[in-house]
Amino acid sequence: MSFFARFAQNRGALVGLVILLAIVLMAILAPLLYPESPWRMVQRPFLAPLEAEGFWLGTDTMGRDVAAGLMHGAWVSLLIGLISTSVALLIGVPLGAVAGYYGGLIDDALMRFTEFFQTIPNFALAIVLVAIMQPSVASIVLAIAIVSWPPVARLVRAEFMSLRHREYVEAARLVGQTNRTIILKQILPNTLSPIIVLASLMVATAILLESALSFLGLGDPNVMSWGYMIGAARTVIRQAWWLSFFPGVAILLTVLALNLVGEGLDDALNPKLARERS
Amino acid sequence: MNDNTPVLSIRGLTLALPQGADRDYAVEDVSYDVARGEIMCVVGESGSGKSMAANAVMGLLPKGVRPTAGEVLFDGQDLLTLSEKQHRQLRGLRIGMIFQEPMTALNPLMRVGAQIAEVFEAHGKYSGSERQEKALALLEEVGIPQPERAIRAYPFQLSGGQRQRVMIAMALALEPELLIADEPTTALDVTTQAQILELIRDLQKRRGMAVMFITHDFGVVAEVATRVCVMRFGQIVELGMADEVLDNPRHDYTRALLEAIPSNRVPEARGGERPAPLLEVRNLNKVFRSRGGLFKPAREVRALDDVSFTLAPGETVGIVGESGSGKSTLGRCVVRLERPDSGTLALAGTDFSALRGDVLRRERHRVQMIFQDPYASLNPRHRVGYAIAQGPMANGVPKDKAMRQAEELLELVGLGAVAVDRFPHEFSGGQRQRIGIARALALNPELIVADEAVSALDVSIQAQVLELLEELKQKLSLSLLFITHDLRVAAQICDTIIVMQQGRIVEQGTAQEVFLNPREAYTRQLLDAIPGRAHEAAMA
Amino acid sequence: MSKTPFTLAVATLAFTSAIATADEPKRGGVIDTIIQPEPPGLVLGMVQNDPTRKVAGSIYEGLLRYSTDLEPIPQLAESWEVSEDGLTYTFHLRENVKWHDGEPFTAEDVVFSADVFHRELNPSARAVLQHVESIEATDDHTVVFTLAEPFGPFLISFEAGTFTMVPKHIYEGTDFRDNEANNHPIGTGPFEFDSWDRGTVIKLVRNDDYYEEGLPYLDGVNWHIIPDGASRAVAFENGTVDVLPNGTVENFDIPRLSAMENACITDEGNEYFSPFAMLWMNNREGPTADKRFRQAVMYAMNREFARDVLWNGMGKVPLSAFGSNAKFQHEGLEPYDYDPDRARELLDEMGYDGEEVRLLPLPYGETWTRWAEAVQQNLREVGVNVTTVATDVGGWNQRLGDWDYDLAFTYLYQYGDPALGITRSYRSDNIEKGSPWNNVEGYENERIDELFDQAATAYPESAREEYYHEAQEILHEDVPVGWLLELGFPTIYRCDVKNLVTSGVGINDAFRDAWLDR
Amino acid sequence: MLYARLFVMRLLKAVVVLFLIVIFNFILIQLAPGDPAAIMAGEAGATDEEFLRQLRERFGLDQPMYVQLWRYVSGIATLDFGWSYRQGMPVLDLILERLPATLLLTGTAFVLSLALGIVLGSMAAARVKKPSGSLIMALALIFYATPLFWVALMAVVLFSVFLGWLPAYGMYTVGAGHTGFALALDVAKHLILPATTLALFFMAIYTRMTRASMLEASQQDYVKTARAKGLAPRVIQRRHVLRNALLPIITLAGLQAGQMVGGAILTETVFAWPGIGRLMFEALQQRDYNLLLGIFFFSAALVIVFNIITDLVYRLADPRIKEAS
Repeated sequence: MSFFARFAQNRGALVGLVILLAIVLMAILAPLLYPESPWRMVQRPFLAPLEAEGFWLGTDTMGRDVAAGLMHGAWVSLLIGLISTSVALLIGVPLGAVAGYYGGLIDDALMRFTEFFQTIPNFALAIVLVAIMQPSVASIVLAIAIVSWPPVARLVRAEFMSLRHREYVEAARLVGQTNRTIILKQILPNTLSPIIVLASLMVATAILLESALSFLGLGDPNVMSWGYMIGAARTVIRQAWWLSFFPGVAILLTVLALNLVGEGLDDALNPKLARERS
Repeated sequence: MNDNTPVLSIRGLTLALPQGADRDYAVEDVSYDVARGEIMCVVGESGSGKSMAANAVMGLLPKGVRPTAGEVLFDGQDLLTLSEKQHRQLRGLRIGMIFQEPMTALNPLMRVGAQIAEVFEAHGKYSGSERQEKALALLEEVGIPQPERAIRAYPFQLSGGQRQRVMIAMALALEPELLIADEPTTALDVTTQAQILELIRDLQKRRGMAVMFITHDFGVVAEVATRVCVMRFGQIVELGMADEVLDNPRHDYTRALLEAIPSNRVPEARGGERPAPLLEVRNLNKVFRSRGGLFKPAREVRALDDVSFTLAPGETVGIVGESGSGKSTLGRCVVRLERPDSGTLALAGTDFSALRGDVLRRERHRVQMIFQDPYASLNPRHRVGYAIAQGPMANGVPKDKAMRQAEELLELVGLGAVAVDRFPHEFSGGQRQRIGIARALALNPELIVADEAVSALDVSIQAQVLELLEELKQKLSLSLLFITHDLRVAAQICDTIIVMQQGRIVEQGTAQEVFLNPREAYTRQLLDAIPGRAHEAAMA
Repeated sequence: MSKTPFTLAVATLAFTSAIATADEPKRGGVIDTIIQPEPPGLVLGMVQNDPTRKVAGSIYEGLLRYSTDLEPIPQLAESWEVSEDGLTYTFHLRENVKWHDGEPFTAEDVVFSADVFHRELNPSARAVLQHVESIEATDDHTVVFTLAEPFGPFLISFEAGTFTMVPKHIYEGTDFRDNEANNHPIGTGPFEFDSWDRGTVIKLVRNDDYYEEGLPYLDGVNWHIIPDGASRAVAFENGTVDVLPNGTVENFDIPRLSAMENACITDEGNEYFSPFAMLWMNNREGPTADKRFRQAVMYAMNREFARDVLWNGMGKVPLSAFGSNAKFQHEGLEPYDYDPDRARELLDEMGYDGEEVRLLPLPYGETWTRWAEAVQQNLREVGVNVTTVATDVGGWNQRLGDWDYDLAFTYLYQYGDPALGITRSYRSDNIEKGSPWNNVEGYENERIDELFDQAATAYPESAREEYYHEAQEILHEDVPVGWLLELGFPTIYRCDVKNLVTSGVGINDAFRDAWLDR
Repeated sequence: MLYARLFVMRLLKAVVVLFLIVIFNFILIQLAPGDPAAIMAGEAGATDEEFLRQLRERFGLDQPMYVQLWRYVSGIATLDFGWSYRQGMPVLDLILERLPATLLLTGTAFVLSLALGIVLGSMAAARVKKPSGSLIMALALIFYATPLFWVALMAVVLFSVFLGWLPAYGMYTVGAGHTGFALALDVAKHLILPATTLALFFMAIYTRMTRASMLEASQQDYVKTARAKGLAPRVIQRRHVLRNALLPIITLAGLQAGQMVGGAILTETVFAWPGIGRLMFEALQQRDYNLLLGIFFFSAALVIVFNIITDLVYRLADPRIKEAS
């Protein structure tokens, strides 16, 4: 069975994929459909959805178009999710690989280091990091990456530990391949599927984290993200439910879709497990 | 003992596999009886569907497998028509079952006594304290040492053989009329296997049960079977009294299977003076220390204890022993996947034990290994050609040359050059083992270590691979260190045999000496434990 | 402020009730209100931030109070006299005043508070005290302040939050900051400190020995601590609290809350502080160093929009540096109306090349964030390349203190007199790194320094106007900072809370006279 | 004896980790812009050089960093966490005052999420491919995907504002003067919304995990053995599948318990719950370094305590660990 066929067997995953594609499409189309800055105050404030033509989702506290914000926000949220996950992978994968492959003292040292990061509550650490670096897309991405790499390292380490004694790895050592080649060519490709699955969930978590940071006022003030929109709408949640409702639903759908896709990937990449699970 | 009343009668049973499986039916039109007081052996290689009928009897068919025809009559009742609840009332009470893997078949978190008592509980028998008493009596009956302690033990505190005894105790707790044993000794060492077989036979006689015994091993069949049912591809190939089938197999397949069993016959000593040794192992020691640290105090296992032997060029040395004997550690030390604590490993004069890092890496091509597990020994993401060529490439051979060489090697091991572009999962276990051999040959090593290279294979495949090795040995005058738990296999291919126990060498000598005139008690014990040996000896 | 130097102002309760209702007050009841954020401590004089002033304003008192017209009213001083040369101020104290621990309040306490306690701890009091040559207690109930030169706003600087009376018998000879009594503040005010459940509530109870017969009417005041703005609004809606002091709920909630049944709203009580929102513009470097750029910013900002949308139409768009209720406002200046085209012209004229301009919002809640977004968009629309730099309070302080910004929001109190409030933002000798409250923009103009000096020390009062008018004309042209809005900070309360805001400091001393009509 | 030894070893390790965390956090916080004296001066609305100098001297901020670090670390060794600049109280008093509230909130949420998660997860595992099972999983997924603060806001609007059933904020009704049982009831009422909100997300995690873990455990050989014994499915699920499936959940729960303190920051802010999460956020904004460091110290200590408890529970649950030592 092909990869996609296996993926498509999980109907939830298919739904997730469709939602995700729709959101990506939103992000791509944003500059075409709403070429003006989403910060532009274009109408009377607090227009309810459908109240005025052309403002399907209403306007916010300052008369900015919610739909425009939502579309532009898709781009920002996805970007922050993707980049912070990539950075976390860049930290976590090599660390976990080295710790898991070499074991012994190196492993000990690296794992203490990892545990150390896990001992400080994630969210608190993220807040402090953003506060220290001052809120900006870069600092948020970095903070999210810094708090989310330890699980990657642990996963990769566990995979490497179980694979490093696999017979094909030992065979590779026996024929004289270097450690680097073994790590990169023999083991790493075989750890990709759990990493991909984890990464898809991490993107979702990153989007949630970003929104939580923005909610506390630690978002980048120059970009319109969903988290920012909820954070900004929180004070007027009573007057204007739609201001926090739509971005809230957008986050929910995105995170949901990413999770569904993650499950689908898990099924498709680990077909044995999928059969057992169903 | 056989009074010919069938306890279980399978009639025209056909079980359909789910769509997309490699064949339509797990078993097709299968009929046999199991009578009181007899042991009915269902024999077959993997994929023959030998366990399926048993699963149907128990109502434990895997998901997606469903009966489409036939009936399974137990005490006059068609089990296939029972509801799950009715079926449940039979299980444990009137039909008992034991499984292959004693290590995983017991709940790791429950005490042994509680797990046995559960059987009584499931069928509402006895009160709480009586259940414990009964459990204790059962443990005694199945011959567990110190049953008072064992009853309070957790499974991980027992050895594999003891766990299998617990399983048997559970299966027999309510004195069922029928016992189904699904490969109950496959995972055990040969001496333990002999004891468990003895126990089953003994209990069967004492209780007069009907036993349905599923196995792949004709040796086991010879030990226990009253009647035999040989299966292949979901169909019965041959059915009859054990002696008849073993002695006069009518069907070709049965005959082939029987012939594939490594026989007791030992090859003639390949005589002559032994030349200067290629490998000279001197006083090798290796201790495994589980690191203490916070959770557990350090523990030591002496895996190799002052091991010395030599291997001449072109010679095959067999290392034989049960699990925990240190035979695999020895092999891994020789290829330097492990570093010995002390002692020397001289390979044509180079002390391999002293090499490290890059120097070791560059010398590695001189000793190669054939691994046990045909599924784990090939990287699922690499094409077969690359898997073979990666060795030469790592040692500086240009890619296209290495690939051409890979094609030649694949021809040599009988897979054909077209295999280079395929992935491992497209091959069967035996074929993969051939790929593994090709990979080991690719570097023209001076020595090849084969670690249980055929033990994961079905007996007919095993024979073919052994044949290939033999052929290659002749053609390429290989030097081979052959590690196996199976004395008969060793006897077949080795010039010299070394018997190991608990890290020490117990006995070493030519295959003939060791096999026919063992000097040590342990070696004799090993030989006696080989199932079917008595039968074969009688035939010889 | 009286125009003749010999006027004797006598306390009359009738004056305060002129603002409130004429009903017969009822005794009893506890008022629940909100303090946001939680104050760092309650000893006024040691801490002078806004939440401390609000809560401790009921515990501590000063010599004088101020009406909503900023006229001085007696508090601990029963009456006072000013000498003809404006150099000697004599205060006659009430005689029956006791501290909460039962000790009598005397002139010695006043001398200690002013001369020792505030000189050591209180920067805002220090600023006034530098004009004072000596403070003497001539008898138990008379204190004489002698000034080195006339200081116009002297009489308006005795407000309780700035010039608190603290008990000498408790603090003398101790390390003030480590004094045990700081956890249980002792004042002379209408309410005594009862308990402080950190993060939850501060409770004050009636001072039964209060010197004003019959006051206070209330049995106590509970100051709830609720960190989330939306929750604070809910607390008022579901009846948990009766009074929302200015600044406790987000502006967006105000229309809804004030429209509730039985809810009243007042924007009185801000007169003394008159918070004035401004946009610091760095006069030292970058585009903001150019006067034309700063003028362009004034034209580009739609201040009316900000007032109407963000501040619910409350507050006034200022003409220039002096607010509408500041003394000596020059009304003849031409307003900087919203005029993007004019802004673009000015930018063209100066040759603005799109250099990045960093904008610091004020990290004090959503309204300020929104406002920064509006200004950012206003400026972008005339072609200014604005980047908003998000900061928290710490970062904001740091950047302003280090002058590391181009544009920055702030708001400043006016303290009733230009010499106390407005001056500090423009005088060149007030340029000093490390504080976000001085001349942060780095504006240097000798003439302005001169004019402000002359205005502060001119005597009598009428003589000050001419200097201030000239100063305003210069500032109006130079635009050293952006003048955004005179903030209207309303107090919302249940209509059955009577007689609430009676003075120019609003809620700070409001509970003295308040009563519940229940 | 064994436990004692283990405990001492763990404690030693904990001390080392805590020491490192103190140093790490100290340095981290020093990197933050803005000094506490300036912020306090800023809050006062007026300042001069003298005022700043006094503050810096008073809190030792005029000393070089290593001196400050040394003072701080040696202070901690004697359980002296310093003085909160902003709140004017010893840090230890402040934290101990707020800690019980956080423990009550997170403890309740933890127990609630774990219990519900395991129950729902087992139900879903038993109802694979049935609509009810899918419904549970869909709900779990939705709770997992919903931002916690958003749920909190919506819950306040719904339950406190529109329905008026539950108090929207705070830990008890101020001024009601409840004592004893009435107070407990009052606190419980205040606890419902924040604890439920905080629990939902974690419940979703446990539900998913329990289901997956149970499905995996139900593939194990011993389950087949249990079936061969003729045990009823319910007994098998509970005694064999669930018990084994719980092991990975214990590990996860131990990790999450510590992280809940972080999650409580949002909940405590929205619901005005007087706990240390909120205190932390305020301390951060006010650059109240000592307080912030103290809270970090305590939350890290909590995480470590939870880890030790997890270990002990795991050892109780899994006999294999005990034997290995």
